[in-house]
Amino acid sequence: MADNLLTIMTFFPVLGMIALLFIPRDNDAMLKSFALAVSLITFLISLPLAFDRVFTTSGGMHYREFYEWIHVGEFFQMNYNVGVDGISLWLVMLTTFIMPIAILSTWNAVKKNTKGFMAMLLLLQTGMLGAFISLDLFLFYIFWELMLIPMYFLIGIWGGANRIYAAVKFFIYTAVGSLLMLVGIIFVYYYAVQSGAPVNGFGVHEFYQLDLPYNAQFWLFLAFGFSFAIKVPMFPLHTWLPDAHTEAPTAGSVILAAVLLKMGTYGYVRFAMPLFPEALPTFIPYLAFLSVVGIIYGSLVAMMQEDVKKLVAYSSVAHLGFVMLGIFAMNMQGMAGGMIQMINHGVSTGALFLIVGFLYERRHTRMISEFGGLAGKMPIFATIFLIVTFSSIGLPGTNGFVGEFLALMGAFESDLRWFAVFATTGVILAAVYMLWVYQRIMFGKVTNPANEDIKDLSLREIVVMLPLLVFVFWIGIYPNTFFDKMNPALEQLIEQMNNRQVAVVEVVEPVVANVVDYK
Amino acid sequence: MITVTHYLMLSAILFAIGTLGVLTRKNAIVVFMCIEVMLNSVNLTFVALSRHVGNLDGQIFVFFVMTVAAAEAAVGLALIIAFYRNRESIDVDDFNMLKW
Amino acid sequence: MYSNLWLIPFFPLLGAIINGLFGKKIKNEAIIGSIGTLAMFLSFLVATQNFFRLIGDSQKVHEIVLASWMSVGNLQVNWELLLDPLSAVMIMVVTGVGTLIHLYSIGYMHGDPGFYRFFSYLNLFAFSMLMLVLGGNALVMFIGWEGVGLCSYLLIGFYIDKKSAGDAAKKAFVVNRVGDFGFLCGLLTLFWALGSHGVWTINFVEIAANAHLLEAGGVLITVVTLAFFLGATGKSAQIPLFTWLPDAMEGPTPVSALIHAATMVTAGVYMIGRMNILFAMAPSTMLTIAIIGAATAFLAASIGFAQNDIKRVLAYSTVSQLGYMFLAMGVGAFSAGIFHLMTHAFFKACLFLGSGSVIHAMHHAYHHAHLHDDPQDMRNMGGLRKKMPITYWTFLLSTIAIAGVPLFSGFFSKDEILWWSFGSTAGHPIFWIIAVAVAGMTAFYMFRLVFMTFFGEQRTDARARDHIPESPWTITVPLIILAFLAVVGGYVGVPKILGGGNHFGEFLNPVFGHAQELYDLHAHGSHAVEYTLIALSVCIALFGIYMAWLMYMKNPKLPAEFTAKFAGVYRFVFNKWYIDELYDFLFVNPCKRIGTFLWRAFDVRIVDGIVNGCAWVLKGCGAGLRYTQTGYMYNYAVAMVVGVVVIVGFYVFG
Amino acid sequence: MENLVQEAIQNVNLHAVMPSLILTVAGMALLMVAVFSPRGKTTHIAWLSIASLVVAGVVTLAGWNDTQTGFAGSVQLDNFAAFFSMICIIAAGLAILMSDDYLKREEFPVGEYYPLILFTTAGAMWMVSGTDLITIFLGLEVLSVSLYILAGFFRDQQRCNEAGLKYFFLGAFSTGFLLYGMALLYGVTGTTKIYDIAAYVQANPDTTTNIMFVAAGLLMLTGFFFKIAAVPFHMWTPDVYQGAPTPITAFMSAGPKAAAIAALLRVTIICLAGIQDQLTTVFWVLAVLTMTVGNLIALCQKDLKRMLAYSAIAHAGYALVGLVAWNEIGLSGILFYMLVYTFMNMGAFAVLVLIGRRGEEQLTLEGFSGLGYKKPVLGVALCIFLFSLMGLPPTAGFTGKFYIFAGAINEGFIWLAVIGVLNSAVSLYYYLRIMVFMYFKEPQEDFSWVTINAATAVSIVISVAGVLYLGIVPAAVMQFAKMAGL
Repeated sequence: MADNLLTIMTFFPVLGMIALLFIPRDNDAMLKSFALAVSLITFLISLPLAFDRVFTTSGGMHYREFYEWIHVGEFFQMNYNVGVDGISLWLVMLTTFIMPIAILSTWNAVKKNTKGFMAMLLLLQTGMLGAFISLDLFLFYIFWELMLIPMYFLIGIWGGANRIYAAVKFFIYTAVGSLLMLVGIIFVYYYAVQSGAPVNGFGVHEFYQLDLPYNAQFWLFLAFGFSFAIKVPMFPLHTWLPDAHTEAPTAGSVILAAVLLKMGTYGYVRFAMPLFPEALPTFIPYLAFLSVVGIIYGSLVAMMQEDVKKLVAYSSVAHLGFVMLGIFAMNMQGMAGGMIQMINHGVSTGALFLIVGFLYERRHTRMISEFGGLAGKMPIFATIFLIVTFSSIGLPGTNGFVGEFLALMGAFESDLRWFAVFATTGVILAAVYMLWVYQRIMFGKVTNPANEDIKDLSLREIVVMLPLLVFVFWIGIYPNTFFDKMNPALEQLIEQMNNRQVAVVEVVEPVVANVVDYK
Repeated sequence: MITVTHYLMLSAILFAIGTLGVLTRKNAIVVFMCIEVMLNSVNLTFVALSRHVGNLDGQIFVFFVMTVAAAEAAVGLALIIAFYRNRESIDVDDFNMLKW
Repeated sequence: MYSNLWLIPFFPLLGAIINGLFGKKIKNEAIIGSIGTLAMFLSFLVATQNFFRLIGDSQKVHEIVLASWMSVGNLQVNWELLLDPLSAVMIMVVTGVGTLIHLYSIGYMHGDPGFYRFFSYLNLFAFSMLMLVLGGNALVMFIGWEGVGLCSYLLIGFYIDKKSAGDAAKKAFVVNRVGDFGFLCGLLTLFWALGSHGVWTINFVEIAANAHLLEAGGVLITVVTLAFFLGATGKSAQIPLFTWLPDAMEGPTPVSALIHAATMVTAGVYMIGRMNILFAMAPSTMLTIAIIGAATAFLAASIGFAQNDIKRVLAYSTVSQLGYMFLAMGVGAFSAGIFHLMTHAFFKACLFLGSGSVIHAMHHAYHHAHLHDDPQDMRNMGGLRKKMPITYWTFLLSTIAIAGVPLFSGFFSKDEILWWSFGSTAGHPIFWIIAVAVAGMTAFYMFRLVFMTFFGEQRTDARARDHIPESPWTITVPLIILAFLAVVGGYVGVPKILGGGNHFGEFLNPVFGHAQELYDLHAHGSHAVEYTLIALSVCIALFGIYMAWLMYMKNPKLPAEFTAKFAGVYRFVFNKWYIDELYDFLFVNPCKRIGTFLWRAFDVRIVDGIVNGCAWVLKGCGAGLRYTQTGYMYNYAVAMVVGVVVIVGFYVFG
Repeated sequence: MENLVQEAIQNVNLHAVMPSLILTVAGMALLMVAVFSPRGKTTHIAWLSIASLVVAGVVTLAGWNDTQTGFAGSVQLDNFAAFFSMICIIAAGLAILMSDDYLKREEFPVGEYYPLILFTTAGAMWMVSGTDLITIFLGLEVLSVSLYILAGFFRDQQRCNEAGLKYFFLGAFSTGFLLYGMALLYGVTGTTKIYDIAAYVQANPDTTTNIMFVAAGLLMLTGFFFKIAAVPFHMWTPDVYQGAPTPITAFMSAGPKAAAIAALLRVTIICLAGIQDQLTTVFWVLAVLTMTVGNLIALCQKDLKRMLAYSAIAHAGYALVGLVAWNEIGLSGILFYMLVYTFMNMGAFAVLVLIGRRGEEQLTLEGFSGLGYKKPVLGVALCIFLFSLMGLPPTAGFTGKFYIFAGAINEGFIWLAVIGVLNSAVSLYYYLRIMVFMYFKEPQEDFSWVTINAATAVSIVISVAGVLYLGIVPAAVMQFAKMAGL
């Protein structure tokens, strides 16, 4: 079990999907519960990872699995080469954790063709998990593209009014980026082969050691970075996101926000940055600039939205801006902040989309103006919404704060100080748009008669939200659970990049401050 | 004294005539004839060159070209007839149902 | 030894959780109320115990590490509490006043559907406030810092169906966020600044111990302290961020008393006190603080003249008094600032609760008479001293205290500040003049308030007049206790010159003395000067009271004439100097406009337009190209020939 | 004298032509069978021709790795030829499988149909194994002539006539150029055997600068460009593909095209290696043009068959990329890609065959509305083929493209690769649109006329299997392609 846990975890959902196809399509209840069971089992399978102490001690890859896959003489070797380290660990956990929630959240939302819906979700999960554990660029690319297909159908079939446009846009926009990355991947491989460098198929660890000329790194980083930037999404490549989010069904939005967007940021951490460290300093200022623009721009645009879901979508742009800024600080605080902020965004924004979903299920509209004064009608909902709102604002004690604070701290320590100052204004703007929307939906008198007899959350919906709330506070109050496992990997990563002569702000060794009593 | 060059020139001219014919004529049969002219100019080239390089491969080639031309003629005319049955016309301008 | 310190914030948290989760089930107000109050009272007991333990202790600074919070690279943050004289004073104030106000709320909130919610929030607030004051490092403090912000948001917006309440709540939080922006920038810059000297810490004690690594009066320290001060202005409603406090009066009156008078709004002052060494190192910042403080004090007092809403008057008075405290901090009179903070907590809490008691009564009366007049408008009051004697007496005493009449608490604290603002090395006579002027104004508008509310003929609607009751004991008891404190509270810090031993200052010395002597902050001047100043200030205060009596007791025509004469000035002052409008014009509306522009014009048209444009262009090309497929065979042939000619020609002739 | 004859007879070596010989004989025999079998009964002929294809396939595979040269070196059945022969056989087999029911539906069950496919295949085999310009030409013509007939097979359908005629005229026209090129080549080198030509060029290098030689080579290539539908010689493709009977369209787009590419490869790599630089430029330009034009025009097609025709053009462009690379990876990449393409494209057409109605009127995008719900299995199958055509993992289309672009990048043609991938990004749009109609639109009719018959189902299943197999575990076949590389 243990020695190929990852494989089992990754492909269990797709097996479940195949099994699901044999369930009669009209038996909704069974389909749902089966899918839920599959996702839950996947979560259970993945649990041992979270409790494995090995991550706290060594930052390397664990649970490695390696099988030769496509070997054609000296033409190319692709291997099935997977593993997790402290960086991917929590993203994997997030994926397996969010999936049951997503499935449970759509219990009543999905009316037509439940079978297909569940099948797509499970297929999607395999794609996401695979992408996170791949240590072979080719394998990574395959899972990366595999994610597009189910998402395309999720948006296109079960989506809203403008779903076709959104789905096609999502698909092509992300594909354009990844195709350029494909060229990059192939180039890296053949450069390595021709320069006689040791390669292990498309194994990323061998490529880390590959010393590409600066010129090549420049273009390659452009290719990889572009593809990941679309997925993140960084301003100005973000416009597919509002459409996709708004049109996607709740579960789709949740997964899209919680996991798919992380693919981009994860891609930067795992591939784009360590593979091309010499080119990195050239780009960091621009990327940091774009991140900051994303933060402010996303917030300002989110502020004026009339559609809650669009608002949340734009707020994602802002949140991911913090993630990117932290990562580009390239020091422990920044990296760790960025990583934890990925998880936070998954939890908080996921929760927000669920909340929007609850509202939509009740009123079949997402227009803020349609609501108002719900706090009196649905107190439980009000409380949960409030907590999530403040976690998304980044109130200390909730997860959001830890991420934003560390990301900013990292940026302040690095050369990105001035960007960080502007980024910090995002803290204000976040409060503005989140509190404003909360006020417009929850406070005031009930003006719209349609809201008069609106129901409070059902038990199922509460059950859906609770785990997320737990993590809101857990990460907020004791984030070390996550940092302990994250730090070694990050340290290793940063050291490795520093060794490749990356210009990062040098870290002064802490000296013990002599504590004096003043008297 | 007539050298191989003259033959080649002649065949080239014939080939050009054939080509232009295909481009300009509208009657399917005529177009087909033009193509035949092209093929025969090629034959001429082969024969001339065969004589020039001094082996028979070229002339053997010509035999095959002629047979193939014959076969094509059979098929082509059959197709034209079939088309004529349906449209009462063999004007290539009428080959225009399938476009864009 | 101080290991039970964690209980102080814990009890309120517990109360908050219990009431928050099960309050709805419990329903019974008595139980809910007593849970809340009991929680506060318990933590008050623990606080007292630790307080006296600390007095007896020679070791004045104690750090208690509860757990690790986050450890990332060179950043190690713990859940740690810090008990030193400063925090000791604060916890006493918070828990003490807090307990009384909880008790008060039982009566005041009686019958409100959100009763349990209220107590849960109130406890949660107490928890956050205690975390703020006990926090041993900047982040734990920041937890409290934001926590109180959250609670004030919740409590201001407590009446969820009142739109104005919602707006006020949002405004309060957002304005505070602007302050937090400053706080964060300051903190992060400080962390990096010290770090670049090899000390990666946000722990207060370590900061204080290593502050000397930074260049005193240098740019860096100035930036850091200014950033922190921005945070303080947000929390403590100073220029430029004071506008939220008056609106905050939308919340229930006990909230105004606890949060917006006694505790939360003083957080800024406390924070400066906590980091006094850094501020002491940055003279220019100190000057800024003093100026801002003085300006705020004056501005708010002037607005206080013209308000008719009883709570709003008190709100502006609070802003003005906070200005005092900042002035004190600015001139290096740290302990005086804290001292005034404490006394202010007593009398201002008492005043708010008193006003609450009045409003409660008026509301009750109107409700009884089915009228919808504004129970907070002083023009509907008058002559209440007969109807509610206890409220009246307590209120009067506190008013005297705030007016700075000798032998009352306000006198001592205020006088200390006045003296420092005049004689301190960081002070200046101008500060003194402004401060004294404000003292006079304070006396004036406070007594205006008293006269309009409790004296003169009853202006209340005749139908409601006879239904104005005195409040129940849960309300009056806290009033009495607070009034008592307002009277005697000052005696812990009677300055030497008045024969006291300024025990308060001595007690706080371990916190402030270090900085004060290191960077030479002390008041100097002959006793003669000091006596004269005291005399002057007292006279001005009395003059203010006299003016109030003249205008609102002797001949009530005067105010009308005044306003008629100085209509322009009056309108300007009445509309709070149009600050809100200014901010709307400068920040709020532009933001909205920019947001709309970015979204509708930029994002949709340009950014997304480019994306769709690419698709459109490609499709266009396709649509154009397909017409090369004319369907005519000879065109196809032409294409082929052209192809051949080009390809061959390119090599044969090119 | 006798020993000359002896020698000639020894030179024949029928092993070298055994597969095509089998198909030819079978074809003739089946023609007889067709004559003597009752009107409208063609199913048995279909199965017999399948059988003959299987036999031919087995024989071909049996000859793997032992190169047979026949007819005095004018035919050479090497791995390269064998690989392409297999592609043609598979294409023909799939085409026949989907034909039987189709002919009945079109009410034109005529027996000659199947022998003609066999002849085409035989011709294709001659073409791929020909090492003499004559044999290549013969193969090409045998293939073409039978295809002319098949393209215009439904003689009472005007679109079909037109398709046939256009194909015939333009085909013959291009043959002219091909022949003229061959003639000049013969004139320069004095031989028609391509290895001798190569040897001649080796012997006197100045040939490569001989304008006559260059012109001859390019003229000859245009003939092949026409067959593989490279821009600007592509214009017949959409019309013919649209008009021809669907199974024939499918077959054309796979088998003959593969054969043409094979011949192109052999001739280019062996005879014209001397002028590689010039040719690379030509191929580069043609590849880019072909990809781009094909994809762009496909963007705004409503008729499925026509859309797939343009996509076929684009895919020819991708194949040319491998030729630009002109290295082992690129060239064997082409082999692999043609196989992949055979499966995915014929699979897609097989689905079209099922969806179509008599007269082919129903093959517009709207006609596909809601297909995914009414006929889920067909829908999924078509989706797999489309994803493969897009080049998305884990389908064969991806591995194929990867193989080819790998070749180009390995040779340093980065920009070509970039253009290539951007093109496939463009192509996403029109493939996705088909799915949009299949799944995102409400059904307009219930597709009651769609009856899934065994044979076509089999062809679809085979294609799906092929696409997935070559997509997920392609190593083995890639190995074959590598060995088959020239």
